[in-house]
Amino acid sequence: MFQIRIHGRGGQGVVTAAEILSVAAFAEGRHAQAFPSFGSERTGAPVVSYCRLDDREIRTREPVMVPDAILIQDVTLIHQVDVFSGLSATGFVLINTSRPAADLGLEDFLAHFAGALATCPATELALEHLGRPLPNAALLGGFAALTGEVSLSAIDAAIRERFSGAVGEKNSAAAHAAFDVVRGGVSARPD
Amino acid sequence: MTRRPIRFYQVGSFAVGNRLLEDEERTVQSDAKRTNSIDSGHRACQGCGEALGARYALDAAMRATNGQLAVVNATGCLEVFSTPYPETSWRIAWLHSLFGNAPAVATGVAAAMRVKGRDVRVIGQAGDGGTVDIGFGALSGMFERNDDVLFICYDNEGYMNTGVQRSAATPPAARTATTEVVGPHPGNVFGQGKDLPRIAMAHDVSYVATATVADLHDLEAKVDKAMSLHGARYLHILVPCPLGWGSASSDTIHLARLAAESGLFPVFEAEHGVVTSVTPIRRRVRVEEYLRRQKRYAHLFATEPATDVIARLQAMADANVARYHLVNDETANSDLEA
Amino acid sequence: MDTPFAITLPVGTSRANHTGSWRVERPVYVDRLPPCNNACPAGENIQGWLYAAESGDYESAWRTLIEDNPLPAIMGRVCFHPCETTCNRVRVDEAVGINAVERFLGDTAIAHGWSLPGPGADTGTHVLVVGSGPAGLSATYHLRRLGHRVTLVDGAAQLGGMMRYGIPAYRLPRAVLDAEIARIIDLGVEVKLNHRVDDVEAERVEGHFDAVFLAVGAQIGRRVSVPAGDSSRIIDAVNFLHAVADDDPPLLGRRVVVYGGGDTAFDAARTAKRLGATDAVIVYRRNREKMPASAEEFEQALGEGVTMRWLSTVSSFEGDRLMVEKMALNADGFPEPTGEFEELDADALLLALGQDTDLSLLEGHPEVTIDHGVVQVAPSMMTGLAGVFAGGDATPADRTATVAVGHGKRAARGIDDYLNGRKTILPPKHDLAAFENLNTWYYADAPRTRRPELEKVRRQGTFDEVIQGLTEENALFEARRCMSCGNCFECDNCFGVCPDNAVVKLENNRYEFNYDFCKGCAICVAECPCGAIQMVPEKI
Amino acid sequence: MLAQIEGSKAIAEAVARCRPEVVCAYPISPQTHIIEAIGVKVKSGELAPCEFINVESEFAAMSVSIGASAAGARAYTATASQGLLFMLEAVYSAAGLGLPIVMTLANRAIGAPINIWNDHSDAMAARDTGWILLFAESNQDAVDLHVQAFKLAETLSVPVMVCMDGFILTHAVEGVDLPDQENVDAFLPPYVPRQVLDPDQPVSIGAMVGPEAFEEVKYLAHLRQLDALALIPRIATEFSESFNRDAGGLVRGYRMEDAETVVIAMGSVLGTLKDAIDLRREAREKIGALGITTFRPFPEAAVADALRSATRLVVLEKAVNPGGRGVLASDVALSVPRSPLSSVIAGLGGRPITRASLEAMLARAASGDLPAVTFLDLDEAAVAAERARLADVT
Repeated sequence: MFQIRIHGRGGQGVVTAAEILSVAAFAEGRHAQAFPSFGSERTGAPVVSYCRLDDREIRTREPVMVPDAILIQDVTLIHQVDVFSGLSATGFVLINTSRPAADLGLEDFLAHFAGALATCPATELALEHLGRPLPNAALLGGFAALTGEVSLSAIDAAIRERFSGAVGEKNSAAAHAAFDVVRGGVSARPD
Repeated sequence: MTRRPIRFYQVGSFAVGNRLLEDEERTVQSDAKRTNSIDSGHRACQGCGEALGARYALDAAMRATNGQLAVVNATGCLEVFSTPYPETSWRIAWLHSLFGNAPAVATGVAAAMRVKGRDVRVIGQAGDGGTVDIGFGALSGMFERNDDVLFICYDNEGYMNTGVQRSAATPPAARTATTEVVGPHPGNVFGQGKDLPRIAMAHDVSYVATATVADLHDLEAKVDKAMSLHGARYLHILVPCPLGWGSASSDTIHLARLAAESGLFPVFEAEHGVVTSVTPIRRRVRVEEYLRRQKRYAHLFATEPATDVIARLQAMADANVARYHLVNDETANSDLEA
Repeated sequence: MDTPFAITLPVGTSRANHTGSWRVERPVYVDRLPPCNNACPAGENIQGWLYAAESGDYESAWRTLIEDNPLPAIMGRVCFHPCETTCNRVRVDEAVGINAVERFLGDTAIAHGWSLPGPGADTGTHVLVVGSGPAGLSATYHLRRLGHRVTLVDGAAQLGGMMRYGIPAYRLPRAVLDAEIARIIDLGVEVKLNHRVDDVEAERVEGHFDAVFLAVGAQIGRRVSVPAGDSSRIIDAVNFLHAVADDDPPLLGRRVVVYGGGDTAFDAARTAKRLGATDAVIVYRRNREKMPASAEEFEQALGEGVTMRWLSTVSSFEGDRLMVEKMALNADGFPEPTGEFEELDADALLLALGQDTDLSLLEGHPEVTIDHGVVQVAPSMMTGLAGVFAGGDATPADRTATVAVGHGKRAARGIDDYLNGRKTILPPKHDLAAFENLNTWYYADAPRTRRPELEKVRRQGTFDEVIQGLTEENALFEARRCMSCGNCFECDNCFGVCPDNAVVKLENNRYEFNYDFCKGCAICVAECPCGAIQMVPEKI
Repeated sequence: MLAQIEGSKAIAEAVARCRPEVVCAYPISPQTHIIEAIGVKVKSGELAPCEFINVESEFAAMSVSIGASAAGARAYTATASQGLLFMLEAVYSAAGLGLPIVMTLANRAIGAPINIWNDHSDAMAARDTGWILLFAESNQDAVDLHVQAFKLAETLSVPVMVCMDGFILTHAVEGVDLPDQENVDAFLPPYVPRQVLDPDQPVSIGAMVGPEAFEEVKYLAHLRQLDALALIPRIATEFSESFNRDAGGLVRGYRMEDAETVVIAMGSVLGTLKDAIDLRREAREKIGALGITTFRPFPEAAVADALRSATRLVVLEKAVNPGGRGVLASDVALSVPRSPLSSVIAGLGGRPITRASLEAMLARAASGDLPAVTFLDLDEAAVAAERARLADVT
């Protein structure tokens, strides 16, 4: 089972990202489960969503406690919330930022982290392609590049399923761009 | 006014029927083949105004709809005395669920009929408690959505079913079991009351009317009018209660008449929030004439009459007269100067 | 339908629950005596014929009317209608114009030539009726309907009695009078005119009459002694009117004084005006309140220029100088002389001080009691002399045509009882329909229709009828003002207002109570407009 | 049709295929996505003829459903938590009138303190209403139970509530095999009411019933629930035959073959529980689970039969009878009176029930170390502090 936790702020499409990711995996014949952390938070507050991918039926309903991957849609959260909680030492981290990872003040975390960490200017890509600062679709492109758990084409299809017409088109373009960025610039990865 | 004027014939304008009137000039109640929506054998008190009001309104609605009518009844006297197992007095399609939900249940029935493609009209009905108090939220919702329901309130000004307690429709100074004749201000408080016809008008529904069991032609004309329209409609009928009012069983209609003729109960109709006609007072009386016949006001007429309270009640009547222009100079036969 | 136990019930099942057992009093339909019927001297079922007239069925109305009174066109003109005085509608707005509707029905009957119901099967008995005034004609009519043969005799040249010879034509056109009399005679009546009966017993024996009805009226003008000169013209008003009726009016001059305060005084004064008098002055010893003449006559007379001299008596009449003494009412309301005198110019003095009856035909029969100039009768109208009945002005009662008609009816029934060997028992009267029994809320507001009056100018010189009849529309309207006191008129109120549907509406538009369900609330009683329902205690 | 779809939307799809005629609801978390999705379908005309009515309260929502059902329409609504309590009077009325309304209950805690997260307290408030209460383990289960619910309700003239865990299921996106319209139509015939408000055949529905017949009415309702216990498995079988998958029924066992310890639970926690059991089985513990699908009427016989060879019972549930034990625990205890039973209260107000906690609890159970009543994952420090404060006061 591959478990993903997505951190962001209310209004950034955190829940939608988990859902699209699950749809993409589902399309590739896998079992997938996406669900939000249910809160009373409103726009702007830190929120979390989860996604599990597996080749067999997913029965558990507990929150993702030990994620294999973490997507951080809002970089400002990394010092406010324990975004890395339970992360597998060999897991994945994808952070939405235009800054290099080295500039993020994550020295303590990186000291114990043997997984792969990537940054991706998803908001900028979204602004570029979509015209709105909604980084979730773009980050999913980055996720595909970073983890290989789902294909970019499945992400692309799921995005288009979720957003019809031009909006789907533009989100898809952002995801493709992010995919390229991440594939070219994974900053740390074992082996 | 929707009421058809009847060329003078003895009692044609006021009585139930008359052998010489054309059928369309008679009330539904004069028809030997009327529905008798609520039939004999019900367990209402002698002289029950509510049983009468319900039959008046529903028989008229049955005629207006060619019998394609379904009625939803709130809990209350009317429901209890009409349907104690194993007998029902209703001759119409009738449904009772709860005290506070009749407007919503009626909405559901109307929706079902629409879905089923049936041209069945729906009436919700309740006493004043089920209308102005516990059913108020549901009623307001029904109004606001403009559901295709005529809601009828049979107002007897209190919770008579449970032993005469105060409702938001109980008039000031009236004695009830929860506004007893004790303390410095015996009887019910002087509040704003809950004037549901006006509240209904504020919902801008297509039709709002008041009526009493004392003026059958007027009442039936209003039911007819209501049934000629669609959307949410409201009819508020004053139905005196001999038990709760402490009045003679034979006085039921008379008291309803005095309530209107004193101005305490304005009889009018409104469309889309605007009063379109009033039934003018024919022979205006002072409120005392109405109050004195009811034991619930007996404390006002003790050895030391409560003239200040009576004056406040008269002021309420006067305010209604002014608000609704109830006194038409030509018809007024006022004894108020006396 | 498959319905769940107890929760869903088949309609109308509560009719198994007989709530009538709750009742301690039960409503019953009653017929109360309407005050108009009660007040009608002719015993007319006024409410009954108005009821028929309300539907526009004037023939039924007329037929109901003539059950009691065969002279509606006449009564519709000359009756002083005590019915209207007692009419309960007075307390709502104004009395129902009963008299006007009666006249309308009478006139309509004449116009349509409706005939009276045929005579009853011949009984083989024969009755002599003496006098063809309203009492005699009424008795004749009712006797014929009962199958008795009638011989009607009158001393005058024409039938009608005081209706012809006392009531001026402007109040009662002769065509109307003749039509209604003829209708009665058409029932098969032997008539003898100019036939004066001097001895009733002799007449009876001679004619083999089984019974006699005396309706001789009061035709003798009462005289007072007025000191008068030879040249002064003093005439009995009765004789004056009779002469006018015979188309032989005496010359009165231009200034006429009438002495008296009854209707005859006014008839005389108004007739004098019509004959050309410039002044017609009525001298009356008491005041307006005490005057017996009808208000209508009074108002009409004043309208025609008749003037009044109240609280005055005539003390002498010399030449054209008439001396009157002023009177004052004492504490008891009686006039007393004051000693003050006034002079009036007068060409003639008509005396209208009342009439007396000529009862000479009863002389020699001590068993007949005559008191105050009138013959005393039993409730059957029989005098002390077996088989001899009397009525009208000759008997103790108000001297009106309507009273006489009523006497005629009662006498006919009394005679019928007598001839059949029955004791006369007057039927019990129903309880009066008092105003308090009514719920007048229900009656529409409707003022009385005014009978149009001829322009005053036209009345001065002619004997054209003063009061015009109602149009049909007005008559119908007026009939429908009747509140039907004490008698169901099928308004459906009881049927409508019963909270327990315990009133059954029958095929004939009447109702009955279903005591299985009536709880005895009495709303039907309270809301019955006409007071035709009464609560009576249940037997416990 | 297999779809990766949010639970609420899956329910909306399933309900839509059941061709409801009147849908009425008042929004309350976490039920909102269900009615929003159905609302779109009705408003777009996809479900015509169908009325969607937005009302002013849950009380009205159930009342409208009552009216619609009584007038012969297939009626559906959904609610949660406080909403259920607010409509509870009408919930009883619907059952008493025998109206086959189907309602989704997106299970949520009951305040105070106000809490929007999942537990089963709300359903417990409806356990004696006369409704049939079915609990869904997954969104697939929830979808299938809704289809069965209409059939069950209309066959018996009894309303059915399908309970699914708020947020955990309603908001979870997962793969669901949505039933085809054709299959649903074949499985669920049009609604033919046993009693209907119809002017052409007027009856009085909702009479006042006094002491002379009330007990009989209630006894008949009791028998009707027993009928339901017989009918539910038959409908489940019929469903499997029509849709080629298992759903519904009274209870469902998991690895019960030789289980000495059995955990009885309802709803979505069964998924996590099964994972935990698999792990315990790997540790050679003879442990299984019994899922309660039909909570009302409570399938005493089926439960007793399933548990006949178990030696240790743990009832894991998201509701509590304060001062007593779990509500489900009481029902199970009545079914198998002689078996030792531990009541475990967990997941109240949305507290996550983790596999780790369950494993620890199961380990204690297997060693006979589990108290009669346990509140799982308590913050003992917070409790101790508050108890200390209370001790000072008292």
